[in-house]
Formats: sequence, C-alpha cells, structure tokens
Amino acid sequence: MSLEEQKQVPENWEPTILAFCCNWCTYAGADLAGLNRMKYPENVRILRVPCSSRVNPQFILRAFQKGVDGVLVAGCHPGDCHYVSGNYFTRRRFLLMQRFLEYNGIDPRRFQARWISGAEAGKFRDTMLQLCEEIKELGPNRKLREVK
Amino acid sequence: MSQMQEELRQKAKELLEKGEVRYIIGWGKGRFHHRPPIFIYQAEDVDKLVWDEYCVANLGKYLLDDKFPEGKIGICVRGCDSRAVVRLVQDKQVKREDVCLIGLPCTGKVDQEGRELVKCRDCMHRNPPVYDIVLGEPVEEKGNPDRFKRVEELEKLSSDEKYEYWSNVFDKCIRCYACRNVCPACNCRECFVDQYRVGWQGKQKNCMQNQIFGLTRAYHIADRCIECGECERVCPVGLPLMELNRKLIKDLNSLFGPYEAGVNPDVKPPLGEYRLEDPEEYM
Amino acid sequence: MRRIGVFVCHCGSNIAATVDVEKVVEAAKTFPGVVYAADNKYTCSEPGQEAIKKAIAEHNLNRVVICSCSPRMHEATFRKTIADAGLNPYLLEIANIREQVSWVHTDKEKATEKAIDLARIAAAKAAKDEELFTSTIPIEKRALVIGGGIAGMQAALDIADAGLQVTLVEKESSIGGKMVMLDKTFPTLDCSACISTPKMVTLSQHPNIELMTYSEVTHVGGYIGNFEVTIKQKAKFVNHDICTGCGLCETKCPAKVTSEFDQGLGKRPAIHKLFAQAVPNKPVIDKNSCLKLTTGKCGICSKICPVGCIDYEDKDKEVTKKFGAIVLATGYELIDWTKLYGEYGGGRYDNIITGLQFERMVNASGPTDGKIVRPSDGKTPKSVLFIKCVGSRDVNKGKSYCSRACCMYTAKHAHQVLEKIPGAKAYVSYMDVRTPGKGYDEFYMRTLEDGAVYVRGRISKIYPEGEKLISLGEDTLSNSNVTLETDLVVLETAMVPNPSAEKTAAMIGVGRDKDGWLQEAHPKLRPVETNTGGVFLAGTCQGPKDIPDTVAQASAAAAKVIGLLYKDELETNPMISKVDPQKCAGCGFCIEVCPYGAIELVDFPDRYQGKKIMRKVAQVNGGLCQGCGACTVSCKPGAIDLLGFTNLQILEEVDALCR
Amino acid sequence: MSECTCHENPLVPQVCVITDIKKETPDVKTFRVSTRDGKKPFTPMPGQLGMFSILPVGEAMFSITAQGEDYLDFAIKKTGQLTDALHEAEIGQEVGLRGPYGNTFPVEDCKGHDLLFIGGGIGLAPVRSFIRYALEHRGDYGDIDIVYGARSPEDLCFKEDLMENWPKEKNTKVHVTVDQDLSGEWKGSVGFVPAYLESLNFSPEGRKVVLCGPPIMIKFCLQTLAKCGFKDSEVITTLEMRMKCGIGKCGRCNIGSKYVCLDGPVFTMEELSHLPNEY
Amino acid sequence: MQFKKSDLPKILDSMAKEATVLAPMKVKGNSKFAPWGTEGELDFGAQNVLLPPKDCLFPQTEKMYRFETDGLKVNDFEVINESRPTVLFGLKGCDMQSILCMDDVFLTKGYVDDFYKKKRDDLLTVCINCTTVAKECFCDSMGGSPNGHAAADIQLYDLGESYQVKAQTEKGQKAVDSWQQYCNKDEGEIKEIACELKVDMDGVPEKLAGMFEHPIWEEISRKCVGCGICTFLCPTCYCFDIDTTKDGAEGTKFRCWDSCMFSEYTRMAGGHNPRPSKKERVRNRFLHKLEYFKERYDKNLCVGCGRCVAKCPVNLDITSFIDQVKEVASHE
Repeated sequence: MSLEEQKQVPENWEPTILAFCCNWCTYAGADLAGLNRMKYPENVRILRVPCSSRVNPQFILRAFQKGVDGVLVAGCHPGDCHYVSGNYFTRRRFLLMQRFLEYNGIDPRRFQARWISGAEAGKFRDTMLQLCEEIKELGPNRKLREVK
Repeated sequence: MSQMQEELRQKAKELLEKGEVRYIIGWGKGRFHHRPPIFIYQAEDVDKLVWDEYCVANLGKYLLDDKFPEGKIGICVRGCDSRAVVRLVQDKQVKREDVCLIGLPCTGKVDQEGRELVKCRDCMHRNPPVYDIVLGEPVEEKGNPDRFKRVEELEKLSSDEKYEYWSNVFDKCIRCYACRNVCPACNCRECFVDQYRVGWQGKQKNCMQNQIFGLTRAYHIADRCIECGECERVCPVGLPLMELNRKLIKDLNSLFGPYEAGVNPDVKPPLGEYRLEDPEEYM
Repeated sequence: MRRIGVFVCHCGSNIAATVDVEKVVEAAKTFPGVVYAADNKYTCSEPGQEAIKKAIAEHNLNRVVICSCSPRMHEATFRKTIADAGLNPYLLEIANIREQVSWVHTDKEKATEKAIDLARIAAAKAAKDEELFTSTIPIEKRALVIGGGIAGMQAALDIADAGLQVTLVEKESSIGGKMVMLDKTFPTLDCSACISTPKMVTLSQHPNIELMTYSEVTHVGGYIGNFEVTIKQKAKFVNHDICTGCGLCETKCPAKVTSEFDQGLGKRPAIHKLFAQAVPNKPVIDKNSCLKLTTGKCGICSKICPVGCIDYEDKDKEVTKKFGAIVLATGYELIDWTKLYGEYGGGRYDNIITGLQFERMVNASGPTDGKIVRPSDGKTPKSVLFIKCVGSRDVNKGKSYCSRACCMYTAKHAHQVLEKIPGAKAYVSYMDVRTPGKGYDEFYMRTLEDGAVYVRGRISKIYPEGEKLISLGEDTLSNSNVTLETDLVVLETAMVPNPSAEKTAAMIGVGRDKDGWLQEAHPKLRPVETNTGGVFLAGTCQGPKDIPDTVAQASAAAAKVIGLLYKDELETNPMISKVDPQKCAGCGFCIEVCPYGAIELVDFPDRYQGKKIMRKVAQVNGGLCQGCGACTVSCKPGAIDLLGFTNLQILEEVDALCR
Repeated sequence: MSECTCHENPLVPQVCVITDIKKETPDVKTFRVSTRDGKKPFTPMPGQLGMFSILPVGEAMFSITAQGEDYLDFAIKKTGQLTDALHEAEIGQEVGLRGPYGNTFPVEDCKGHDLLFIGGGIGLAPVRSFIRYALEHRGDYGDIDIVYGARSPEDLCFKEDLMENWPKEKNTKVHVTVDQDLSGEWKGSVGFVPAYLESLNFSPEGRKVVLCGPPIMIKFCLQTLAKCGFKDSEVITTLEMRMKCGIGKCGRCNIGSKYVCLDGPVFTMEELSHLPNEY
Repeated sequence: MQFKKSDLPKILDSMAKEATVLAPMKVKGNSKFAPWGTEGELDFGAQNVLLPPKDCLFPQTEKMYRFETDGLKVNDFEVINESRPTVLFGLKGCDMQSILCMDDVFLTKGYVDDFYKKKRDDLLTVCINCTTVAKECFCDSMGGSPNGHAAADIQLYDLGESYQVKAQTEKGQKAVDSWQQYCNKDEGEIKEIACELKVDMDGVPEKLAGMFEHPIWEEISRKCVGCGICTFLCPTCYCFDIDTTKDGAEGTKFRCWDSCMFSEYTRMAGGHNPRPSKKERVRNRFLHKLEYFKERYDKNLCVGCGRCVAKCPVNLDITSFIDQVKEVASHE
C-alpha cells in the first residue's frame, strides 16, 4: 500500500486506541472517572495489566501491526508504584521506545505514556479526550500494519 | 602485521605446550583472502594461525559452543572481540576464569577487495579493554567523531520519509537470521522468533514481519550492543542495521548517561536499573 | 475447543441504559470458543450467581467471561462463584463495561460496539486461561509495632491479649508519644496521664510484649508472614537491667539542654527520663549533650549512681528478628509554623506559642507545674488569644487538609484558661468550628457559656506593643475589622506526618499520599491496610485524627493482624511469575528488576553435548513474588512469564482488539 | 501403495468429521473420522499415515490404527500444541485430512511367517493396523505374539483388544507388561519391555518382528533381539515421527538419501543399517 | 539469428506486454531478478545475481489455501494458486541447472507439487552465456558450463555488440518468432570461457558415502554460525516449512523457506532432535548437496554458482570442503 493510498481517510472513520492501564492506579482512576460519570469518547479500549512494567514494547509493535491507531501506556506516578519500582523501569523502557518508534517513522503522538494515579479521574478523562482528538487528527495508522 | 603474527604463533605454541589452554580460537587461511575462525588444539598446528588485515570475523560467540569446557580456552581478542567476551561474562554465559584472552591491538581490517571495513572505520576501541595477555604495543585510539552522524541525518527526515526509508530496508531482508547468529548480545537459548507457541513473530517473509523482527531484535540488544558492526558486515543483502542500534545507543546515552557496552565489566546495562532522577516526560 | 460461557450483566439500568445488552449477547455467541451466552439483570446478586453455576453445569463450560462492573469490585466474588460450581477460580475473565463503558459514554450504538469489543478481548484471553493453584507459605506468629504512641500501645496490647508475641519499637526513650504530653483530653476533660499511663504500665508488664525503646527499624526484608526486620537499639549508656530509676543522676547532671518533650519550654539534663511517669522508668544519656561523651570531662552520674549502671562505652546494637505482620503507628508532628507565617512574627515573639507548648504549660508535671504563664516574663496572662487553622486548610502557605482535632482542643484550651485564671479573657479566632464527635458540640457550647469569645475571621497580623500582643483581624459576622490586645497568643498549628516515617515506609514499600501521610489500601473500605501485604496502619500516621479515632484504628489494625497470624500458613497469590528452565539461559537480568528479590539462580541438572552438567536457571519464590511482571519484559526470550497475564494472553487480547 | 486421492493438489486436505472419540488412557484418545457424507476418506494399507489438520492450529502426521467400512481411526497422544487442541475437540468437529502416506508393512513377504509384534506406549497404534490386518487374514500367518508395555496399567492403550479380543484369536498370545504398578491390582508382569522380551525368549526361526515405541525402548529391544539371534532383515520398525509434509518435498524427513515420507516410514533394520545413523 | 544489444529493451518491452519479464537487475542496492520496468539497471555482470531465481517458482512465502471455521464446522478450503506467464530473462547456466534440480524434486517421485507445476508451466527461460566469470564460480566443475545450457528454452550468446539467439525448444522457438523484427540472419563467433575456481568432483560422492563418522565434520562445522545465508542464497535449496496465519476464526495456510542449518529444523514433537548440534547439520547439508541427491536423482545438487562461497560470513566453503575430502583418507 503506497503512501498516497494511505492518506485517504474513510469518512466516518473512528480511531482504535489501545490503553495498557496498570491495575492499581490508572485502572482505578478509570473506574473513578466512571463513578463520577465523566464522559470521554468511545475509541479507547483498556487492557488491564498488573503493573505498567508488565507492558512489553513488543506488545506495542503487535498493536500497530494489528491496525491500532494509537497506544497509551499508563501507570502510577513514580514513587507510588504498588510494586515499589515498576514504573521506574517503564519510564526507562518507554522513553527509549518512543524515540525509537519516532525514528522508524511512527508519529510520536501515536504512542504515549502517562502517570495517572487512582485518584486522578479528571486527568484520566482529559488524557482520553486529548488522545482521541490527536489520533483523529493524525488519521488512520497504516505504518507497520499487516495487510490482510 | 606479520611480526605480530609471529608473536601470536609463538605465544600460542607456548600456551598450548604448557597446557595453560586446551585450545586456541584464532583466524586461519580460507579461500581467497578469507580468514575464517580456526580452532588450534595441537602446538604444532599454530602455524595455521594468521594475523593480517583480513582477520574480520568476531570470535567471541564461539565460546557459547563450549559452555562447560574442561580446560581454559585461549581466544585472540581485538577490541570488539574483547568487548564481546566481557558482555558474555556479564550475561553469565561464559565464566571469566574459563577464558584466556590474548589481546591484539588492531588497526582496522579490510574486505576482500582491500577496502577498509565500515565497522573498523567506526571502531571506538582498537585496543582490547580487557585481556590476560597483550601482544605488540597499544595502537592510538582514533575514536569516531561522526559516530551518530548518520543517525542524526535520518532523524531530520519527516516521519513518512523515515518510514519509507526503513520499509525499503526491511523489504530486502530475507530472514536468514545471520545478524542474530553472529551477534554476541544475542545469546538466548531459544530466540523469540523460534517460539511458534507464543507466536511473537510469524514465519512469513514480508515487509511487515521483517520490520517487526528487525525492530524487536534491535530493541532487545539496545543496551547490550557493543557496536562491533558484525550484523551489518554479514548481512547478505547489506541492511544498515547499525543505524538502528546506534539510534538506541544515542538515546540511551542522552537519556540515562553515557554508557558503552562491554568496556567495563562492572557497569551494568542501563535498562536493568533505574535512578529516581531519570528524565520525566509523562507527568 | 475451549467451552467458554459469556454472561452480560444489566446491572439494573447502570449498564443497560447505554449498552444494548442483548446485542452484546448475540455478538458473544459468534466469538471463537464461546458455546453459551446469556444476560442477567444483576449478575452479582444471588440469583445471578446461581444462573452462572447452572449454566456451567448444563453446558459443561470450562471458561467463564463476565461482562459487568470493574474486576476491582467483584473479581473475588465471581471467582468464588465459579469455584463453587467446581471450576478453577482463575478460569474467569471480567470485561469492565460499566465504569469504563456505560457510565462514561453517551452514544448507545458506539458504547455497545465497545462493549462487544471488550467482550471479545476477554473471551480471547479466557481461551488461554490456565488453571492456577494457590500454594502456602508458613507464618511467623509474631507482630511488630513501630511507634509507641497511644496508637502503637493500643495495637500492641490488643495483639498481645490475643496470645501473640509483639515487639513494640519506639524511637524515644519512653513510650507514650504525643498523648502523654497532654494535660486534659476532650470532651470528658479527664486527665490524659490518668488514662494513658496505666496502659503504659500494663504494656510494660505484659508477658507477650517485648518493649524496645530508644530503637529504630533500619531494614525490612521478606514478605507477608515472613518479614525480616533489623532493629537498631541506640546506645542508652545506662544499663536498664540494674538501674532502679531512682533519679539521683538526673538531679546531679550539670549539662542542661532545652527539653524536646516540653516543646522547648523547659530544660532537661543530659541523663534524663523523658518525663516523670516514663515507661520504662529509667533514664538514658543523650550523647549529643552529655559532657563526658562530647568533651570527655565530667562523669558525675557514674560516680553517684548507687548501683553503678552508667556505661559510657555502650554501643548501638542491631538485632534481626522475624515477624509475620507489621503495624505502623509512627504518629504526627506539628507543622513548623515559624517558617510559614512571618505575619505572626515567625517565632521571634516568645509569647506566641503552639498548642502543644500550651499543653505542656497547663500540665501539672510540665515545666511550669500547671500554671499558664507568659514565657517572656513568667507572669500570668490576663487575656489569651487562640488562633485556629494555622497551616491547616491553607493551600498557598500550609496544608490543604483540615487537621480535625484542633477545633476541639482549642475549645478545651479556652476552657482551661477561663477555669485556671479567674477573670481572664479567652478569645478564639476561627474560620469554622467542627465538632463531629459524641458530646463534642455540647463541650463547645459549654466553653461558649464559660465566656470564651469566638471571633469569626482570620488574624492577619500580630505585633508586640509594650507588654501586649496586638492581633489585627476581621470579624466576618459583623463585617468589621477587629484588633485584639492579649498577653498571650496560642497558635493551633496543623498536623504533618512524622518525618522519620518516610524512611521506614520506603523500606517496607508502603506508599505515601500527596501530603506525605502513609497510603491506606482504600480510604473507605480498607483504611487500616496498605497495598503491601501484612503491613497495617494505626493512628495519625495515616492522617490527622483525634484520640478516639486513633484508638479505634489501633484496635482495627490489631484485629487485622490477629486475623492474619491466626492462620498457620498463608495462601499465596497464584498469579505470579514462572520460569521455563528450557528457555532460561541463567543471565540473571530478571533478578535485577525484581523489586521483591523474589528470583534467584538455582542449579538445574541438564545434559550438554552428552555430558551431565549443572547449569544455572532462574527460579521464582512463590511467597515473595507479588506478580508485577517487570521480569517478563527484562527476559528477552520470554523464559519467565506471569501466570494470569502471560505473553500469549496479552498478544491474544491485542489480536482480538481489531478483529 | 495407494496414491493420495483427496484433492488434485497433494498439499490441500479434504474436510472430514470426527464421528467418535474414545478415551484410551489419560493422555491418549482414539478419533474416528469419516468424510462429510459418511464415507471412508481413503483406504490405507497397514502402517500408512494420514495428515490430520485441526484448523486454525496446524497439521501433523498420525498413523491410522484401524479402519472400517466408513471410518478411519487415529490414536493420538497429547504432547504438543496441536495435540492439545485435538484433545479438546468434540464429536462433530470438522477437520482436514489428507493421505495415505508412506509405504506399508511388508504384509506380503511376512506371509507364512510367525509374527512377533512389540509395542511401547503409543507405539502400539501403528503396529495395531498390521495386527488387525494379520487377524483378518489369519490363515496367511503362523503364530502371532504381541508383546506390549506401557508406563502404568491405566496407560495401556486398546485395553479391550489386549484383554478380550486378541487372546481369543487362534494361537495368538498377548504378553502385557507395565513399567511400574502403583495401584496394586495389576496382575500381569511388571518391568520394562526389553527385559520382559528377554524373559519370553522367542526363537528367531521363521519369525518376523514388528517393533515400534520410544527410541530408548527400540535401542534396548534391538540388543535383546540380536541376543536372541534375530537377523536385521527380520526386524521391521517405523520412523513415522520424522514425517512432516508427507509428499517427500519439504526435505525434512531425509535419512541419508532416503525420504521417510516416500521410502518409509517402515524400514527393516537391515535397510536402516545402510543408512546414516541419524534418526 | 542475431539482434543488437540496443534492441534488447524493446524486446523486453514486447515480451512484457503479456508476461511478467524477470531480469537480473540492481534495484535499490539489491541484486535480484526483478520485474522489467522497476527502476534499476540490468546487471549481466560477472558476479551472479545475489538472490537466486528460485523465488519466482518457489516463493519464499507462498499462500496455499484459505480456510474459515465457525464453531465446529469448517467451510471448504479456497486454494490460492494463481500464476501468470513469466519470462526468466538473463539466466546463467548454473541457475538454469538449478531449475532442473528443482523440477526433479517438485515434479517427480510419486507426487507433483501443484503450486510449483503451475508456475513451471507458465515459465519461459532465456539463458545467457557468461562473458566474464566471478572468482567464486565453479560451475564447470559441477557438470555445468558458463557458456550456456542445453535445457533453456532460448539461449543467447553475447557477441559484444549483439546477441546470437538460439531457440532450443519449440516454446522458445515460438517466442523467438515474435522477435523477428529485431533479428537478422547472420551468425557470430561465440567465445568460450572457463571458470578460474576448479574443483575435482569425481569419486567424491562415493567417498563421502563412507565418511559419515569421519572426524572432518567436527573440524569444519566448528566455525559455522548456523545462519541461513547459504541455504537461502542457494538456487537449489528447496526445504520448506508449513505454517498458518491465524486471525480469529479464519486463516491462511502458507509454506515458507526453511533452512536445515536452523537449530529447530528437525525438532520433533516431544523434543527429540536427530540433528542436535551444528556438526550434524553441516554434515547433512554437504552430504545432501554432494551425495544424497546424487544417489536419488543422479544429479549434483550444487550447481557451482558460488553464492555461498561469496557470502558465508565465516567462509565455510563447499569448494574447500571438496578439496579436503579428496585429500583425506576415507577411513581415518
């Protein structure tokens, strides 16, 4: 699929965004956003992982391969990790991975990481809004994508 | 160069006769100017050992074929081989006391047509950082001023151009896994590519699967790559793999402090540790 | 073929309002491996769970997917349900279509599509679920309580009364904490010493309690049921086994320094008991102020000591013990208002004191033997101004939270001034009066009746004029400025976490909230537990509170400890990492990233080129591993995998996402 | 040997249905397969194999242990990713099948000889196809002895054949042993097959041996047979584990210049002795 | 029959109208048989084209059939076997010989590989003689010749300015007829050349037959790194693996090149692997190239193209091996 074909966007196209949320903080923050009935777009699918340090950069490559348009990895604030040092490793791995993906032509906004604690429901909702808006503006991702 | 070769043969004979090492890994004569790796068990075979500007292959990884040796293994190490052995010791695949490193300061090697190899042009450690014996005098290190020049050029491209560049590169890959099999950092018992049960990677050869393999392998060895350039040298279709590895090394240095794999045995790879004051972008 | 059953919950209208549940059920039937799908009004209710059990039996399902509320809510419930139906409890996946779908989206069609996606993902993961079994680890039947205030004492006593061994570690030379400094306690005004010192004595004589005062915890290792704690006993320079506590040495000691216990109002000798009724009632030598230890000249106390228990060569001793559970009761400190409130003189004026200093003055065994005096000239003040919320509820200068107990003890202080100094005037500058306890408001009303003047407004500036202190403020009720001329000003300052608790919490891996208080597992549902198994909280270390709440929490923490140590062994979390020895090359990178040190390299017999050899392979300690999964990413070939969240399962989930 | 008749392209299977599943042992099941319209997918000779594919997991070669008017039986042990999925299959599940592949047991030149069948664990499955053939043409063969061993009593495959049907046949003796017996009710012999074989001490005259089982058992049985005087040409075995694509193209099953899929899997030990010792 | 070299592009264009014309080209730094028309320049140089022509007959990844399961049912398999008429232009003698080896494997011995057969029937081979020889070429020692191949449909001889055309099969004759407009009748004088690298092959297969337990294998295989360069660049290596791409309920069965040098190539269910270490694998490859294939199909499976000699990272080179086999006594 040449790059020009990639540019046309079907009209009612909706981005598919995958979010790896750490069970103790961000997933709890997402639940709290639900408790407070905060609204955000439907494009995000949340996968629960015990800790953000469980997310293997290869899952990100797999997501782009299967046609996801944007990936978020979210975990506890450094220092709050339920497993003491999980997010420090996440930070190192994904600071590197983000630059590496950008180097290979993936727009950095398509792959983001955030620290969202169990109490920051507002921040979770804002992250979702910002993510959906950015990915919608970027259009469908055809890079690294498996041609069916 | 031939004077060093005599010294090497002399030292090899001495080690073998005294029984200090059971065998010596070095380079021997092959077809045309090839100097394939050679394994010398008998003292009288030392004349097969060669040391000239065609001794190109990295010997470090052959230690993995004899992980539980009876006696010590002698191995000729240039700068890159020595770093390879240091990395293998750090990965606990080789015990330092099982190996006797014969250090050979190297002034760079050439390919079959006599042109200087890219990997030797970019070499940062011509003198072996770690050795038991060293022959000849240390060569002056010339360093590599434009170590990340090519990487910086690529970084300036737009994201579409970058993707176009890299998908052209990986479209050529024929998945022969030579880059993985010569790389001293790739010492897993079962590579993720061969684990069909978990299904990390498909067996099909198409641009996307090649890219997933290339990127994953580069990321796996991000903090262990000793920049020996063997992957680029052996690749039959000439993929610029070092540009991937150097990008990761450049980022590792800028993000978590300067780090050169395999130079100092006590310094641990950066992705295996953390500091509270690492750069923070995700607040 | 995996036989998967999908149950989609209406949750009354919580889900059904914005998710077309029937459509999700129809879609679920088409997923690979799903043989039965149904919806249910209230899946978590009794009939709901019965329906699941019946379906499991009828269709001999071997995997269950429940689309309902958050797994954080009912994962345990539904695991028990399928366990009752004979299935391994871990063959269950929950799709969160309430908190993360119906409650947060409005467009019904898109919400239903998302719910179907999440159900498909859960079914894909369920297809790869494997049976997991808990294993057991032994429990050390001993508890450790850190902090000897009322919280620590109450917890230690409750645990000890249950027949368990307790070690109470207190960093001061005596237990008692902040409560024993107080004079009276609201609302009953009974004397604080009268209700706390008997507890201290029974504690010191309790056969099950080992009291370690003047000690600090320096290292905590291990895990729930098997903590290894290293405790440093600071050098006391007094041999407590022989010392009779006669107090002779205290009287003769020439080195006088300001007494921390008396909040700087009085002096104390280098060799001192923390306070008169200290438990253990034996002195220690403060090595920073003792002349013999600092300059080498003196030694009077060793000369006059009748039993010769002074030993200047005493060294810090470290002892390591094993414990099954830990209770943190490290208490609070008062905020250092002098750095924050320059407008109140920033500590330059002696007659502006804190609430605790006032307590020490009004306490009979205090430096002023119970008389309220002006620290500057020792005269009895005729008028006293109490200022509340100094540092509390003050986002830009101090802390954002309310310190809960100041309203009540300010009323008590005002009452004591009016009672002890006939004809005195007591002013209280306040923003609100919060009296949330039993008999609290009545106590406040009585103080008003006694004549305390409550001025509704914040004091903006205090400056001395002659002997008096002029406080400028406003009275928002009469909407006018006010100037108060008083002899003494007492600032009721905010409570802040004990600074030494930060180090202790980091050692154990207990988190702290944004203000530095120790982080409880759940503010409403699990206030005395932490996210670290076997570690509990009691008292103000978890947040500002008064004595009744502290004692209630201490008993709650004790109940939790007793509940834990009652069992002989503990079931471990089965969702832990597991190593495949065939793939593991023994590189040891997983060991470096494991925060719990749960992985070690062990010998593994193997054949290599025909020879029998022993090679190193990683192995996970089931009790230590908490299942975070950091090791699975550091292991390049994926030799170590996290049960319940295996690489295969997560890849399947990602694949199912875009189908 | 009969050609594969399922599809004009030899690598593409035909769709068949599992009509019956019988649990032989905790990890071995017999799957009865026939085509969608209830007929026999193909008519194999004893010792031939079929390529069984469970979609979407994968495909593998399995020996046809028995055949009837309208069905084929496969006895399959649970050892890997494909067999795991297979063991979770249900009756009525459609699978892909192609075959038959490989040469057949030498039924012709075994005529007139006494037959000694030796099986170990799942190794009895391929041998059973020859046993059933021999019992159907009972007149052509002399005495039949079946020596079979398994890990434990409940690991014995085809129990009703072993215990009821085969002993009733004319001068057919069945000798069963188990490696170890924890349950205590096992009345037969206990011990490994090679040792048990030695104790039975068969005479080599006019007797052919058909041997199949785990490599370790084959190694020791060969030694025992040599001790009893059996010549290599009399001992027949099958190397079906080496087969992959079935049509001799993928290059994986070569032993020396021979392809197990085409020239095997049934070899006499004499033929194997000429081949490189790499199987 | 001759045509001028300048007319070659026109001829290729004419053929490209109704068939895919593959010619040896340098495309983006990659030397392979690329469809005529992709930008890159023709390369009839001494060094053979790096990627062998086998890719057009036996692609590295070839979809076989698509399937779809719903519940227990499986709907019929949809075989994917479309092929277009192709012209392999500019084949050298050794590559032509490799196609004959592949024909024996895929089209004979009881089973005809339908996928291969369709592509083979659509193929027109145009062979060209070599004007210069790379230092690694040794085809004439293996029964081939740099000066053309008898089995090619059309054989071209390079006469410097023009090509002499010789149709060797009626299919070739039909194609040559369509070139008439560019050809003139005269015959040029064809220069013969020979390879520099010589290897003496006679008696080697027979000697190898008895050398299975010989210590030479341990010695030469020590330096092998076990990668797949030699097998993937070799025009005659035909080993393949069959696998499935799964996408929920449906998927595609495909086959892809596999290398006997990979460690898990002969790993069987239950983990048993008859060739556990490099020694067995290197031994099997050399014996298969030089002895087993000879016994079975009476042809050398090594056509002497020299690709593995050039590209092996550690110069584990079949020619040196053959020399060693000649010297060493067979039963040490």
